[in-house]
Amino acid sequence: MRELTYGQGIKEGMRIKMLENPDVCIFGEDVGLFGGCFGVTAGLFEEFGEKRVRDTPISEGAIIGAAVGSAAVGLRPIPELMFVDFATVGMDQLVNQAAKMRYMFGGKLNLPMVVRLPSGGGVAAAAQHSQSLEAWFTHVPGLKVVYPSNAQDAIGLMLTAIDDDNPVIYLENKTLYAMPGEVEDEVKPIPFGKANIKKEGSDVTIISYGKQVYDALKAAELLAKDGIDAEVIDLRSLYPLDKEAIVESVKKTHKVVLVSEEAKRGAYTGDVAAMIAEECFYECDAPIKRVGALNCPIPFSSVLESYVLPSAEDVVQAVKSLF
Amino acid sequence: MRELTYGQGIKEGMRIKMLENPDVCIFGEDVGLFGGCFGVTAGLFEEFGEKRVRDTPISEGAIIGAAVGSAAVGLRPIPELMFVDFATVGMDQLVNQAAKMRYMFGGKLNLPMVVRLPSGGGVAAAAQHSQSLEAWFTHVPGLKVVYPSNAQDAIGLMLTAIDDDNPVIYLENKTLYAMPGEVEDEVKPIPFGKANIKKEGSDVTIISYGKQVYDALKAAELLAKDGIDAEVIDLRSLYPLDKEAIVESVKKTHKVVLVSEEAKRGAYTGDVAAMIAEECFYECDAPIKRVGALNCPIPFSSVLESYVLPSAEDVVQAVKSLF
Amino acid sequence: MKLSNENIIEMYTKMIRIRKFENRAMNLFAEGQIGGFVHLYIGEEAVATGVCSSLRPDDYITSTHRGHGHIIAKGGDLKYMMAELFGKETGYCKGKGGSMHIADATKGILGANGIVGAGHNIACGAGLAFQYKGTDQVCACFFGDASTNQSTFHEGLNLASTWKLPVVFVCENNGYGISVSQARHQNITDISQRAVAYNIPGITVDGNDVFAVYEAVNEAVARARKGQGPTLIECKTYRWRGHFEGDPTVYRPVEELEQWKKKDPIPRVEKYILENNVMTQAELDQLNTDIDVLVEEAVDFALDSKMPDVASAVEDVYTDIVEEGRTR
Amino acid sequence: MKLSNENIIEMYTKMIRIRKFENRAMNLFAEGQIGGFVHLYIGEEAVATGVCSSLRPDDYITSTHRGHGHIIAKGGDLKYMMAELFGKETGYCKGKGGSMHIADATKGILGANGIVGAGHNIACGAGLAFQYKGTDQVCACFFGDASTNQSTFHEGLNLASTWKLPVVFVCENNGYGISVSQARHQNITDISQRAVAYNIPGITVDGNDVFAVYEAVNEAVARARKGQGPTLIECKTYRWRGHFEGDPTVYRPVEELEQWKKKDPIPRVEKYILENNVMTQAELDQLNTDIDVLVEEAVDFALDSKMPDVASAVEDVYTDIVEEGRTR
Ligand SMILES: Cc1ncc(C[n+]2csc(CCOP(=O)(O)OP(=O)(O)O)c2C)c(N)n1
Ligand SMILES: Cc1ncc(C[n+]2csc(CCOP(=O)(O)OP(=O)(O)O)c2C)c(N)n1
Ligand SMILES: [Mg+2]
Ligand SMILES: [Mg+2]
Repeated sequence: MRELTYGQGIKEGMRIKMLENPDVCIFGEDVGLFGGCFGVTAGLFEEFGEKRVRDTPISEGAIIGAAVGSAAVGLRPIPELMFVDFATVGMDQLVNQAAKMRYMFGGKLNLPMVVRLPSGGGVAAAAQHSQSLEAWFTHVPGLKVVYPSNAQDAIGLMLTAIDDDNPVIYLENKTLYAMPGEVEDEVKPIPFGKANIKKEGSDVTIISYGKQVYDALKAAELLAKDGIDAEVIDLRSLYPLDKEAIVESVKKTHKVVLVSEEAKRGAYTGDVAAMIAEECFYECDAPIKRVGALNCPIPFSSVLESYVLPSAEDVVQAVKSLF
Repeated sequence: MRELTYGQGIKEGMRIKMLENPDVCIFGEDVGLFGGCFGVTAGLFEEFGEKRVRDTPISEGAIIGAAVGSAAVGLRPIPELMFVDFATVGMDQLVNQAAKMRYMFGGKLNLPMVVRLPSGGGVAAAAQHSQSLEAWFTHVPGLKVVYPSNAQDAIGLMLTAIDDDNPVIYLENKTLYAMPGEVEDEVKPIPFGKANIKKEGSDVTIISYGKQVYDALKAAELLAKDGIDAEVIDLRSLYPLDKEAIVESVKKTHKVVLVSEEAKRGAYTGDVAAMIAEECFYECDAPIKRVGALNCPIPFSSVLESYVLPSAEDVVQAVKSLF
Repeated sequence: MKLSNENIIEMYTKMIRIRKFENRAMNLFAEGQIGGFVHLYIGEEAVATGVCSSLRPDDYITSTHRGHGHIIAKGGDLKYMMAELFGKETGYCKGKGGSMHIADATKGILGANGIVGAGHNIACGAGLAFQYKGTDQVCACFFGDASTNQSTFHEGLNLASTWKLPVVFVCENNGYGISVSQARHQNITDISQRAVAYNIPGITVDGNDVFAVYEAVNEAVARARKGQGPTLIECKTYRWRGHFEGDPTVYRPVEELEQWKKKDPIPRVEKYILENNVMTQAELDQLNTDIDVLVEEAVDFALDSKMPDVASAVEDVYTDIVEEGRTR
Repeated sequence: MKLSNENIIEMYTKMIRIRKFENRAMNLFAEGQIGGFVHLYIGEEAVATGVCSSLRPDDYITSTHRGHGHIIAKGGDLKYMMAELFGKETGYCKGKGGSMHIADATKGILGANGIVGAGHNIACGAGLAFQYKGTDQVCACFFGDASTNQSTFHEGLNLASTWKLPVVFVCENNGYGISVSQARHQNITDISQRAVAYNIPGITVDGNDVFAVYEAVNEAVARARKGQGPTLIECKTYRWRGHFEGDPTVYRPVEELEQWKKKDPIPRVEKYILENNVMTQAELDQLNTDIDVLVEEAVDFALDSKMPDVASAVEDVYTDIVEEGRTR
């Protein structure tokens, strides 16, 4: 066992595959010498050189497009956009090209590419640098979407993502980059579609991913004091989704709260809630609650931002409302 | 009373406001002499001239961006993108600029603009010209989203949209353009956030909008033969959402089916279902069902396309599964 | 530039293949046998042909909504193309793509594309892979005049120029983006001028002269293979048909079309062939007949093929996951 | 071009306002009193000043992530700016925007912008509105060298050129986009060259010479007011600080910065002022002191202001709908 930060975990996943396979390469804005806006690629430029870790012009469409084209003819690129918010600039290349090409061409092309997208608020970066857009990506057939919450999962999911022959959206929470975590000496790939039960419990299921896993765990602790035994699920992979783990848990607890930091309206958690309401309605004996960010852009001022983003306290309240 | 097609209704809404207010103008690809790819603006160029009905270069970012800038300094533009699929090209201007500027600037700017986006499948236009992306737009705080299902609503919602001081996403279903409908001689603005109960019923609530309203109505007819009395709601306005109408109906029927032609995974209907599961769970006595398109890009071949898109028969089956 | 007779015959063959395929597609659309959006290449055959004849089989192209010509010129099989227009399971895309998405990666065809301008960046990606792997392959990127106002044109040319990618950018300037004439969608006459913005060579050629296109592209391909980076080649041409089948073309004068028909690229090559004894008239006629047959075979193949099984609709989204189908 | 003394003093005043405001912001950031992303304009003051001094109060600008200088030059109030950096309710954006989103529509400031390149098309929209309404207002659009590779640069310049919109495109070429030098993000040296692609005037000026900037922009503004369309003006300059506060600038040699510091735009104007008796040394000193006071007043104003009430977080999304707040 050793300790790595979340950011280092992401890097380690990439590095392992880069050592293994010369076709794996990284490009994006300031990913080279600068090491990326959040330092995630720091050192890789020095280790692998400019060919494999390449700075791009500020052209998000070109970054994604170049990933599509190079994946189509044999590379396994890992393009990085500096913030998920900038995916809006290259959205066509992601949604109409990367996600659909295989299908439109009758299954005759593979597009192995991993798009890294730093997400979320909490760093006073305001409305255009703090969004959570997983709901958009999970709505697009042809994309897989993962969102690790800790260093070990970051590595394991990255290994799987790079080996996957389909476009993978790899979301990262920027407030977690510096967070240290225990990591096995040799991390194994984590299969997509396998949730992680972070804490077992019998009274309520709290479903979350990314940063909110910590809110969920903290809420579980607080709830324990009130005699409520919460189960906490870290989805890890948003698509494919581990329905089985969810259904199993709901069958046990009969109560569900979903947590994410997306604007609540139209959030990914809504889709999971709807799935539960459709596929295991009779197992639920209380409203399916959701906790998210408020339905406004993320404000700059930290007092406002922390009010807008969800907290462990919000999760506690949501759970308590079910009892 | 008179008869207008859906497409003519959209045009009539724009025309009324253009006659009333010289600041209302239209721009987009081929909206001028050509009359728009679906003929919706046909005749407006001749009536109002090139200044007010203007062809643009193929630059979706510039179309939305020019709408933002001109709305910010006093026009009330109605930009058209030829297909909603192309919103991906101008997504930053829509989501990071139009939707957020007012908020980021502390409420000191209004952006009255109506973005017209022809949506949906059914015309063998394949994966890049057939999408339904309402789930993306309704997830973005700062946007309002409407989706008329008939000529009269098209007019009424357009009148309201143009008078609104916020960016409005006006979705249109391309298979409905040629559909005729009864229209009052003088159509009044239809307030946003008011659903339309198309058919009252007591056994199940079918919630839909756009083209699927017709599937819902047809399903209601078929169900009537089996003694199931369905209520059919046409949302018209996706955000703001008429929660009250939905809750009222669910309180009466205790069963809900939601229908849209979006890829079901991550669909807007999921958000509405989640709202119901959260806010009136105890009124439901059966799973909250959703009918949507299959989770794949829209295929070209008509046999495949009609299999992928939802039908009245699918709605019937979904309803029956609840009894 | 000296062209061999084989070269010339190959080019001529491609051109008439395209013309005949497109004429047939036009009739099939008019008869209601094929549907969707069909954008024909008639009148522009010299461009795709001149370009693709400069390429090796292992080179790549990206194409557009008006892709049939490019695909045929790069070696696409008429049978699978026609079957795709009919939405049949034997089509290139198993009926999933249709006219706007025909692709054949084995022939280096990265697909027609329904999004105007989408190919620019994808072509850069292909070029990047060749550069990365140290092969001397190139990617030719086709696009229309109006697409040169799209965001991606700029991103793609800048990237290719900055990284010296082996990409040849081929602009088919047919004077219109749907109904909007070039003068109304941009403030320049020669699109090759835009090369200045990226400090790369830019050249305008007669797009109805297959030899001129071939020569320009050959040079650009040679540069690209040597690692000297991209070139922008503008080919001035004209589309004879409406933007898509069904377009009444109210936006352009009939005389304009008539003028351009006089510059039909095909008779120009025929004249050259006969004058230079590349083929006899009889051989020419025979070749034409052969291709008529080929096209009819393609139609028969398409007609004889089955519609795809609906269950296949949910396949091919991913390499591994198969989505749920309808339960009805 | 003959400048009046008032003009010169106004420009000098703007420049030192910017410099002093930025230096103060730098210190406040270092002290941890303000947070978020702060991109300083130190070293580039001549650009914003030369541009905005050519504009009328009813003209507009679009700005960038590095917006403080533009906003001050266009008349932004230091108090409300500083309060916004602190996230206070008295800030320009009530604390919702922060450094990257300061705006003042009443002064024609359409906002700093966190998205690189977002202003190009928005500026076109403003220009379109002026043209539409028949006013002779113009919109100046600020952007950096690296942003000229963004999709929107191309879309915006093409639209403005095609429609002859009254927009002045001002490129602040400070040689870097974050860590990537111009030579590594594009294959041209003079960005003004890109004007060729749109058939509009393009000019490169010394961006550290406020008079040169002023003169070039004046001419461009005059053209724009007369309906002659847009101009692209490249101002070569340098940012003294890192890309954002906290950037260790490992990517550039210290000597480069030292060289540029010698070209500091402010002493150049001071020298002119003294040599040409525009002001005496004593007057200059007094002006500097006045502005030091102004900046301190701004800081005090910010410090004395309240943090916004959390309930306000959900206001201002729409003109009419107020979203639900937290129930806790
Ligand atoms: C992003 C995008 N915007 C708009 C369209 C609609 N559209 C299809 S083809 C076309 C015109 C293209 O003109 P040009 O690039 O000159 O090619 P041509 O059709 O003349 O061959 C337009 C506007 C599209 N398919 N994609
Ligand atoms: C669309 C987008 N991509 C990337 C970024 C991240 N980013 C912010 S500023 C910047 C560099 C901008 O360089 P330049 O345009 O030259 O302006 P400068 O900072 O030098 O003033 C980058 C990459 C962003 N904010 N928006
Ligand atoms: Mg064209
Ligand atoms: Mg710069």
